Amino acid sequence: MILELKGVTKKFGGVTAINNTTFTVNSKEIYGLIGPNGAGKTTMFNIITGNYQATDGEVVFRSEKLNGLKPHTIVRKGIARTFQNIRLFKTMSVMDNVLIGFDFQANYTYFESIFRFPRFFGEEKRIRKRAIEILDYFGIAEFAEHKATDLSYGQQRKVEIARALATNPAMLLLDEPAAGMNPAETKELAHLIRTAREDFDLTVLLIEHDMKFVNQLCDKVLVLDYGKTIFEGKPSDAIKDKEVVAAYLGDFAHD
Amino acid sequence: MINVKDLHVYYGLIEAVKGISFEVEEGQIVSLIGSNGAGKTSTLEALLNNVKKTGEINFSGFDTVNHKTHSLVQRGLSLVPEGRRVFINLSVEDNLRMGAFNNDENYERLKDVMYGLFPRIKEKRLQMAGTLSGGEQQMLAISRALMSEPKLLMLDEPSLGLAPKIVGEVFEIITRLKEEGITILLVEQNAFAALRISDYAYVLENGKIAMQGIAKDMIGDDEIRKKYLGG
Amino acid sequence: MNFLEFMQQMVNGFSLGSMYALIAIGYTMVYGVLRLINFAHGDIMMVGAFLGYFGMAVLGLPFVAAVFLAVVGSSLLGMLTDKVAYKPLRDAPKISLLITAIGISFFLENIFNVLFGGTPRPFPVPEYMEHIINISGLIFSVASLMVPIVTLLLLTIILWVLYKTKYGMAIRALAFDVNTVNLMGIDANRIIMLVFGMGSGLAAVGGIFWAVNYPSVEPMMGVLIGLKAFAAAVVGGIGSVGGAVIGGFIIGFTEVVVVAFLPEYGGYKDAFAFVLLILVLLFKPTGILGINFDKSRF
Amino acid sequence: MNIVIRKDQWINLAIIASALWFIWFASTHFDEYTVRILNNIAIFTILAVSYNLINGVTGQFSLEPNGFVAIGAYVTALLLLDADAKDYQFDIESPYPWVLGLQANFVWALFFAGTFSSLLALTLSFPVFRVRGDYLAIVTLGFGFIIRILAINNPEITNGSLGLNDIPEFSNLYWTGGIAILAVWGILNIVNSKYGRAMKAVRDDEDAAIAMGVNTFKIKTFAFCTSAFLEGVGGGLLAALLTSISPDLFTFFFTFQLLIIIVLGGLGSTTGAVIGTVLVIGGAEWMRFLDEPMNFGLFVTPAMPGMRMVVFSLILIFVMLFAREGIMGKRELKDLFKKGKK
Amino acid sequence: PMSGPLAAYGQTTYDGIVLAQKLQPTLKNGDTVKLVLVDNKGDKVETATSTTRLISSDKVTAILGALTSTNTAQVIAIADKKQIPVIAPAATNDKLTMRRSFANRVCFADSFQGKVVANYALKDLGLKTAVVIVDQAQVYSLGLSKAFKKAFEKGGGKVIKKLKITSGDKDFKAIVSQIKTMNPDFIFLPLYHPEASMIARQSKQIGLNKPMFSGDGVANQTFIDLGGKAVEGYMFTDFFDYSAPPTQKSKDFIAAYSKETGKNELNSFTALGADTYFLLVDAMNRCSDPSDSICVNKEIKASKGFEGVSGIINMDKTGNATRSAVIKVITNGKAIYKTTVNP
Ligand SMILES: Nc1ncnc2c1ncn2[C@@H]1O[C@H](COP(=O)(O)OP(=O)(O)OP(=O)(O)O)[C@@H](O)[C@H]1O
Ligand SMILES: Nc1ncnc2c1ncn2[C@@H]1O[C@H](COP(=O)(O)OP(=O)(O)OP(=O)(O)O)[C@@H](O)[C@H]1O
Ligand SMILES: [Mg+2]
Ligand SMILES: [Mg+2]
Repeated sequence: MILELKGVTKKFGGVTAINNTTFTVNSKEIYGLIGPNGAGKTTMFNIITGNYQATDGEVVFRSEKLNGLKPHTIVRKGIARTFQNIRLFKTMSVMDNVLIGFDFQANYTYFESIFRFPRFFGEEKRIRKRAIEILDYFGIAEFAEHKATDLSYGQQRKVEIARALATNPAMLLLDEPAAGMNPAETKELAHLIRTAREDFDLTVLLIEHDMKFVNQLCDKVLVLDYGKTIFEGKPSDAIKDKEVVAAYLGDFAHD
Repeated sequence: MINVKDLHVYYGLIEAVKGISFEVEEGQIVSLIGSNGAGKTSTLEALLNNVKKTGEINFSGFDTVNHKTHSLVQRGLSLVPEGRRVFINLSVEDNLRMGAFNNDENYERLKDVMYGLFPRIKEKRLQMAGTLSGGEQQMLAISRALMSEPKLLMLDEPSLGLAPKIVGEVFEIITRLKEEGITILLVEQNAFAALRISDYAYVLENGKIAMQGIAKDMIGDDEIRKKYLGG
Repeated sequence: MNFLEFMQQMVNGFSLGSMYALIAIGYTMVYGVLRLINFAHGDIMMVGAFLGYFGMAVLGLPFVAAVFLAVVGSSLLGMLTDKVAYKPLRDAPKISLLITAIGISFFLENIFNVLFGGTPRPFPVPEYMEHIINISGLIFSVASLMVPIVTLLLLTIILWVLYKTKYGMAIRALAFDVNTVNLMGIDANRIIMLVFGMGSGLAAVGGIFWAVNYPSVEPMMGVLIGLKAFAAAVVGGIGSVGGAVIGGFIIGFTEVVVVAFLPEYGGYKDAFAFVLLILVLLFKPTGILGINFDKSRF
Repeated sequence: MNIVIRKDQWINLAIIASALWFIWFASTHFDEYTVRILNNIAIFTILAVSYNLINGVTGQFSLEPNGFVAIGAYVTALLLLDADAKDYQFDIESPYPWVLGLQANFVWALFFAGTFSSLLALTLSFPVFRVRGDYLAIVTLGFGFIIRILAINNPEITNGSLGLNDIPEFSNLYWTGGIAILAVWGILNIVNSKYGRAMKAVRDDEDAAIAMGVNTFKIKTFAFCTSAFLEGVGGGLLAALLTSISPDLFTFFFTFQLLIIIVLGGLGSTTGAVIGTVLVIGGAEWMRFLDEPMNFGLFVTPAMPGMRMVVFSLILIFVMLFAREGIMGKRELKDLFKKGKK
Repeated sequence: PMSGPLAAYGQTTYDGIVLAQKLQPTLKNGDTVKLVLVDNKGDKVETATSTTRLISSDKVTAILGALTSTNTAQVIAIADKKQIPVIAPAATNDKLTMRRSFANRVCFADSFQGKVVANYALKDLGLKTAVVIVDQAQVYSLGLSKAFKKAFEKGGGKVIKKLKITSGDKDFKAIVSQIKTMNPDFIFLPLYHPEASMIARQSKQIGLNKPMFSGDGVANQTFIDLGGKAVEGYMFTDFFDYSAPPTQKSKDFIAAYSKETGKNELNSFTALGADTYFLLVDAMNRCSDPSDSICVNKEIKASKGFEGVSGIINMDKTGNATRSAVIKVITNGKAIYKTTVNP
């Protein structure tokens, strides 16, 4: 067990986006978070990453309580994320985008960078090497010096995931990674996530509406419906679950 | 209904669409499919004169080349833009009101029609659109586009980010709109679903039309299956 | 300090505040559609005052006609600057727009300086405006009474336009997404131009009232007033018309209160306005009635 | 301290060496007017690159420079003037005893000027970075305004509007140019380090930067304090160049001028800021002929004093209309050569 | 400054210099005097740069200007080192010429003017209590108010309060309301005309009808235009009286001025601007080499009984002008000469 949410509730004004939700994610699991639009999935991510504070309940990561921590501290504890709409640093190169992920791992001070101390060069060399390795892993090393936003959509997704991996996370949160991709591209992405889990020793928590993708990829899914849990278990069982079909899948799922 | 000849779209030095010709016949659903960056969005924007372009576009016998976006909308073209783009600081109802900006007399009636189509947004009608979930925003964007009672409705990836059930509903609604006589030009990543409800389809690749044909036939096409349907 | 004096100072603050408010409304409206701090706004106000001056002193027009001339002239000028300097930059970084705004501001100040000289000119105030009203010791001129009335009247009209008409809705929508407004079959550029026209017209009214209350016009008159009105707009929450009025009154009252009740700190009068502004923003980072334009969802 | 020199650093060293040579050459060969313009350019280079760090690189739309430059100038002036000179000058009120006691040599004076500014920036960053965007702009604008008002209203320290005169003229091209080179070098070093990357990330997308583990408040504060330090030093150099300072030097026009410089040069580009400085400061001098009567051969226009500023503002508008990202955009000079090679 | 916030003063002064040059374009030896105008925008950096330019690039013999005391101090600091004489038209701060060898001015200094006002108020008008309004941002105002207070209290008067304003302010209702409750014998306003005229107007509005007194900062027609009826009875010191030109030169100059502009209300700044020019030309004429700056400086300081547009000027070794002041009162929209005060 790596992440545990205990009775998490989030209210916006009068609206309850998440209502007393509890679930646990095990180490190296690919865990899917699905549910109708507005069910509170992204909100859940934001609570885990510290962007929102839960109105009630606890978030425990590797037996440490995350409530109240700043988002950048939570990243350093090993939770990285991507966004529902790609959010790369648009004026920066692919390489620099990934290097930002190494920001807190490069060990030199501000002063050392101004006056170019030896440690600066050593550390820069080290993180650049690692960055290239990651880019290489995703097959985008050749674009290292391109502006990130000049890349195709699929490649930008990869940069975003690479950037998240650069923070050396134990857990990766992906918000609709396959959105805007066609089925062929989606398939490639699923493959990539699966291998990355092994190679980077990751636990993955993802949100996705593409059921085919979820089915292929996830070990377990949690179905949220306007704040409450309606199903937790294998994706293949979720498809058959009456309540899930009624609330989320509709007839469309049978394709 | 709309007839496009030799359309090019430019972003500075980049040529995103490289000379395509196609047409959409009245009463039909026509799909544009293709991978990311193929130029689909650019094509739709070009039909509304919203980007720098060259080429001939004829809409119901009317040459659109020298007309601004807003006057084309007034003539019956309507676009559901990629990424929804609802007015986040207006309420849901005001968003609909914006859609009916030039269609005051039918506002009340159409509003109720939209609430009928998407009960979920009716519940939220006084909420700021910015606080809706992604899917709710998509529903709002579609209804907003319909508020001007367009002759040709263009949808740019309407299923993006929607729950499967809603996706199904959206496609159902698109079919229903067709039955009501609205011509539809549909851009989709979800090629399968798009082709199933379309009459005709074009495949865009790198800014050029790579293939075209009757939609039903395309689902069976091996190349299409491999490239766009994932298996 | 007796009650009468206190009331007198409150009257003073009210009249000064409404003047700031009047100018702040224009700032806030332009900000509302373009998210541009229109640094030239104060200078448009100056042009408005000059037009009023020319209308009365040179053309010999009656006051109302001169106001009309000033409002129309400034509106046209506002729309022209939009067309020439802002419209070509709609999709450019905001900062480029800001620099052209500063450029327009410098241009107006300096061209008026070269053409008409920097010497202040007396503004021909109509007799009845200077008439003094004395209500049991409370003293104020007709002009200073008129400003709040005109301000509140204009405020009502603008709020009505903004929140009760579809044009207002379009204006509010523009702040976030110009392109999508076009997709609604609305000529966004025309609406932006109209807002510039309205904002500039208001600036002209503000300029004339300013000149009536403090009867002199000169090319640099818009600088400090513009700055304070801008501060007022921010205190109130830039983008919010009601906020601009509240902000205007707050700044006006603060000034008067500092000078009247803390004379030792009279020199800090202008600084207080900014200290207050910083304090307000600390507790309300988007101003009193402000909307967060940077709202980004994850 | 041994500083490692890399291959590409040789180019930098060569650039620095030629700049130093130019400083020497200019100091010994050019007339005083030209040298003074060069001094102005050097000082404004320091100010522009440091302002660019917070405003362009970090994307925090701050309008503070006039405040910190003022502080740097006053600190330096008070440290350089001896007690006697101060006692003689202070005319509105007599100076506080501790004001008379302030004394330091030029190097320390500049150092204190910078340090004092950056400490103030550190204190300020807590309230300032609570707000974003245009609100940040007005808060910092207010800060500069308040500093000036304080200078006017505390004659016991600043001699009020009279300002401080007879400041020893320590600044010369070696000082101003030398520090300018250091400043450009140091800032480029920051920009090309993890701190610079983080600053750019904050500019591009603050939330995404946070999601990458960047402590954005710390990064903004670093940029702010660094800017303030150099602005303080620049103010000190300015005071020791002009030998006379007063509050009216530090109005927001001062900030606007810097803003124009960095935007013209290309917001976010350090070398662009240098180019912008040369163009704006040099250009404004060059355009002086516009104030004079002009002879077009056929006719002579009368002198139109003030015309220079009219033309200046028109040029400003045109440049922005046709080069909206400024001359360099976000690129550095180096990038242009890279592109050329491809 | 020809542009920037203080452009108006620069422009009126420059008008005088230009007209003076038109009237007397050549030296005794037949050389034409060439004027080089540099605009400092009222800014110190520009002042320094343009002064250096005048000295090193244009190689001027002498500098006329700058306008305000702070910027003039800057000009003098640079020119003094290069031994180029400076003649300031209107910078009145006492300290300006101290410890300098090449600094001169044609106006009187604050201390003299302050004394003139104080004595006149005490002795001639019998006013014993005053409220002073100081413009914190203007050196002129600070210097004059200080000099006035010193002289006024020495003579037995009492300054009830010094109220602070900042130039650029337009609204003084809070201040005048306060003064009304203090009830002083008179109000001293060592200010420039934009602020002084507004204060006068707003005082009348709230029924504050105490005598008001200013220095030469309001000595111009613009003040009367701006103040309108509210400045009736307002008193101020001036350098000369254009309606009774003190010298032949004034007469000629005013004639030329009214030909040029159609007005004969000659502004003090214009007159002083002209005088810097005439004084300089006069001094140059007395040098064998008119472009010898050191000689010119010596001769400027040696000018005695110089007949200027603004009256008779006696220069002293320190570069200060010893000259008389006149006191005027505004009556029926005209500044009427009241008396002359000699040093
Ligand atoms: N900042 C906010 N203020 C008010 N309401 C909010 C806010 N953020 C989210 N909500 C509301 O919370 C609910 C859940 O939103 P959330 O974005 O988590 O949905 P989601 O499950 O990610 O949906 P989708 O699949 O469509 O992205 C929605 O009804 C939304 O309107
Ligand atoms: N504003 C722009 N500036 C520069 N290039 C652009 C711009 N918009 C699009 N492009 C480029 O034009 C090409 C076509 O883009 P377009 O958005 O039309 O593709 P698309 O088929 O709609 O892709 P997607 O499925 O990702 O929406 C892409 O290479 C893209 O990078
Ligand atoms: Mg979501
Ligand atoms: Mg697209």
